[in-house]
Amino acid sequence: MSVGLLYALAGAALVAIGLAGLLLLPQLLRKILAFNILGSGAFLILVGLGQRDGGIDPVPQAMVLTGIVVAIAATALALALARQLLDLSGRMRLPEDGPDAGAADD
Amino acid sequence: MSRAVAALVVLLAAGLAAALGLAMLDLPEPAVRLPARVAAKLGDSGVDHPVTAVLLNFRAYDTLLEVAVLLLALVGVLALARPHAARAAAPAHPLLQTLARLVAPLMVLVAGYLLWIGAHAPGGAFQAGAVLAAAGVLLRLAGLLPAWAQPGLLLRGGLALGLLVFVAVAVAVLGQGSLLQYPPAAAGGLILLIEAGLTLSIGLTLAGLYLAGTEVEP
Amino acid sequence: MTAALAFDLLLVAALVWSAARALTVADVFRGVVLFIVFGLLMALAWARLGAPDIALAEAAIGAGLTGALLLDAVGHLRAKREPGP
Amino acid sequence: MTDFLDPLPWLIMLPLAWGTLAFVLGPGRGGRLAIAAIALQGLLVLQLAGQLLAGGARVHAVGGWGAPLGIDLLADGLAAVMLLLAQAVALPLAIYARGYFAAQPKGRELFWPMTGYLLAALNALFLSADLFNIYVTLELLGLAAVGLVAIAGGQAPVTAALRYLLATLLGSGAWLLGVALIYGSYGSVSLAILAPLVGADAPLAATLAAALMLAGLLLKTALFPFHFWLPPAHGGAPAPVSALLSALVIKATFYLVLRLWLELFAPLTTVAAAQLLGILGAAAILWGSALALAQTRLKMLVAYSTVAQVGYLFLLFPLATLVPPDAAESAVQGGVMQAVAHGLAKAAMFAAAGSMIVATGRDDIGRLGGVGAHLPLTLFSFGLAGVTLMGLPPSGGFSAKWLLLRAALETGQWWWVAVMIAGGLLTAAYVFKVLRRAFLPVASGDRVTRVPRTLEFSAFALALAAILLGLFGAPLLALLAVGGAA
Repeated sequence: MSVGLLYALAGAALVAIGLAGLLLLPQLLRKILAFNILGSGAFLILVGLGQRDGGIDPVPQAMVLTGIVVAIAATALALALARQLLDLSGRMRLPEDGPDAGAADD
Repeated sequence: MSRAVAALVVLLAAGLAAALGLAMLDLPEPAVRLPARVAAKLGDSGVDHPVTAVLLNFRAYDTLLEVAVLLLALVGVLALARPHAARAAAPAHPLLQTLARLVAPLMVLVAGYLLWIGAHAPGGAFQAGAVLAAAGVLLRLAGLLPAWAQPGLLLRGGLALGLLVFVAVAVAVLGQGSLLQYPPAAAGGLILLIEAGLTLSIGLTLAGLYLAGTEVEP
Repeated sequence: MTAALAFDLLLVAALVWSAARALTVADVFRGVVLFIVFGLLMALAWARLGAPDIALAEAAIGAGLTGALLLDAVGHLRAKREPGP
Repeated sequence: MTDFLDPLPWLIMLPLAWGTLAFVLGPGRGGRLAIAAIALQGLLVLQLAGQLLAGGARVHAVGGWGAPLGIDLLADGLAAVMLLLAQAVALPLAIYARGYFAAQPKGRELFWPMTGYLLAALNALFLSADLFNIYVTLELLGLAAVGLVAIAGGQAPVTAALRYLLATLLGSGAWLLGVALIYGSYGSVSLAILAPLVGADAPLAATLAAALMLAGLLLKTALFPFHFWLPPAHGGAPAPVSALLSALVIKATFYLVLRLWLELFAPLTTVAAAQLLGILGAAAILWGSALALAQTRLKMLVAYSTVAQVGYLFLLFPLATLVPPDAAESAVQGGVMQAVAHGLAKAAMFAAAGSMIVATGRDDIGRLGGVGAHLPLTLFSFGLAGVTLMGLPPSGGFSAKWLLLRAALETGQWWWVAVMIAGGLLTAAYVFKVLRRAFLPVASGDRVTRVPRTLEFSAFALALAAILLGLFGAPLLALLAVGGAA
């Protein structure tokens, strides 16, 4: 197995961890961590698969550099929103009930 | 969330991982080989580091949009930052202040080096900008820099400079070709110009994400 | 088994472990610290994949700046004293 | 093509530039600049449409490299129709927004930069022929939309924005994963390079990629049951933002579903998958309409109406997949027509709802009394938009549903007809619920104030356009036929 493929497989595991965390954890900071882990997994797959024959491929590497900057942009916005919610509601988590639940009133 | 739903989600995630793994172990030979094409055109790109060539020439359009994403995130963070008066810098340990005073100028030098070396070796505007931003965060932690929720005109100009230079170069070459099609002779210079603007703006923006975001306390 | 392969296997295991622990450890602060560790391990992984550009960016942005933002948010959260994961 | 005034790159660079300049100008500034620039973008799209009708689809190789090394922009009929819709909705809404934020200043500070980036992302997405580049446009679009939802502050909008952000990030994550698998399988992310490579014998990675990308897009398009994030986000944002989001942002991801389904992943599509999309669409129509009818807040009603109308878009898949070409063509035309008609009508409806809320000072359907007497043009616009959503002749909504109906009958899938009729009746019920209240006299203790004329006229222009679309839809369908799958 090449180094690239090994890290791509690790990326698959990270994607699964991130996905489960994003869907299951109620705390917003954890959700943000989970999103970053999911993203890192996808980046590993992108570069790892591209380099599975052992060579170096600058194209997915450049894409991941782009992706890292996009990820911090999203993270910063998410954190700013989460802090705002904390200041307004005293909690850093989303209300449990789905929006359809309170559809009739409010 | 109920236990059954949680179990279902875990199952879904595990299933995805398994499917990804299976798919990866059964891949065909790729029909297209981009590394060879990058190597073939590297001489025309204006730089000799392949990743920089992809980032600022072959796929420079991605990078342009990405810079917009970064600035947009700061705009979003600023929209959320309450216009409290900038919090007075918290008193920091004098040792930290001395350290910050010593290290910050050094970091600016490192950023300059990374920017310059990016044409030939690992490095470039994003890494250089990140180091600049780190200097800003350090100064902030040392209490030497105020938080800012409402940047003034000069600062807004600095934040926007990188993207504006990038867009200007992108459309300036439209007369002789496509968007972002640098004339081969000028490619190296144009890329350096764009990267210089980007380093400043990325440094300010990344620092701003921290400085504007960390200022909510009344 | 070569030393390089052993190192890669160890690094992969550490990556997966730190990611999982960052999400499951009881205290949010420790979760963030583990995430920063994860970011630094990612930087190592990029170096192993022959991607020094990404390694630099990951260390500076992925672990460094994201970490600073997260730690600041945890501080803010603690100031409001919300318990729990 | 060495034409300095080639519309393709300018359609993306202009909004990027004016969005950034609006930021530099400072909080609340840049409205007039935006309106002028969007008008210019509209002219560019018209020029592009003319070029396409005369000379067929066009490619612009960014950087001059060409795929697969570089990134290509592709303008075909489908892209041009979506571009046309985006500028046609954005221009009246920009005029509306200036008036709206003058009356309701909350959230005006950074509206223009974010709107600039939103439009740049839309235009870039419609023109992109590169899967990774589309990922970047999706992120630009998603963050701009989320930022706009949160722009006015307050607990409910911030909560809605966070929910929306997490959903849209998960959606782009799935897309990125798909891109990684595609690159691993074929070594390229260019649509033009990939199209001949993806066949019925595609590896598991490609099939998985298709499924992931589709799932991510459905989440972003808020197709039932992924609609949970939409009503609070679209219902809680300032009215011009709601209008932009409902009219355009969800259409962008629908556009990608359509493109992938008809082009790149066409060899992988199955009747079962198409039927599933149709069933989800049908569920969206019934569930969204029923919940719209149950709302007490006007903007939430309009938001749930969007959930329902998204459903109609997805009826095209069972009607266009593995059926005779005539029926497929009719179905795709119907779906695209629905996207355009709903875009115009929903923008009009949110704009009109915003005016009513400004005038009555509250977002409450029960307290709309007096709106009919004081804001007749606004209420008329709301009603006209309702006519389009119901699918009554001669509106664009009627043309869309007629085309879908024809495809359903030609392929013997009569059950979709039943869904469409039921949806139309429910739509009529919730539109009349609003109209009936608005025609009542002002309740004692309430008062209805005037709103700026620009608010009334911009909503009316949008509603009128949705009607005229039904009368003059033929040129649009001719444009749609240029060089594409439809």
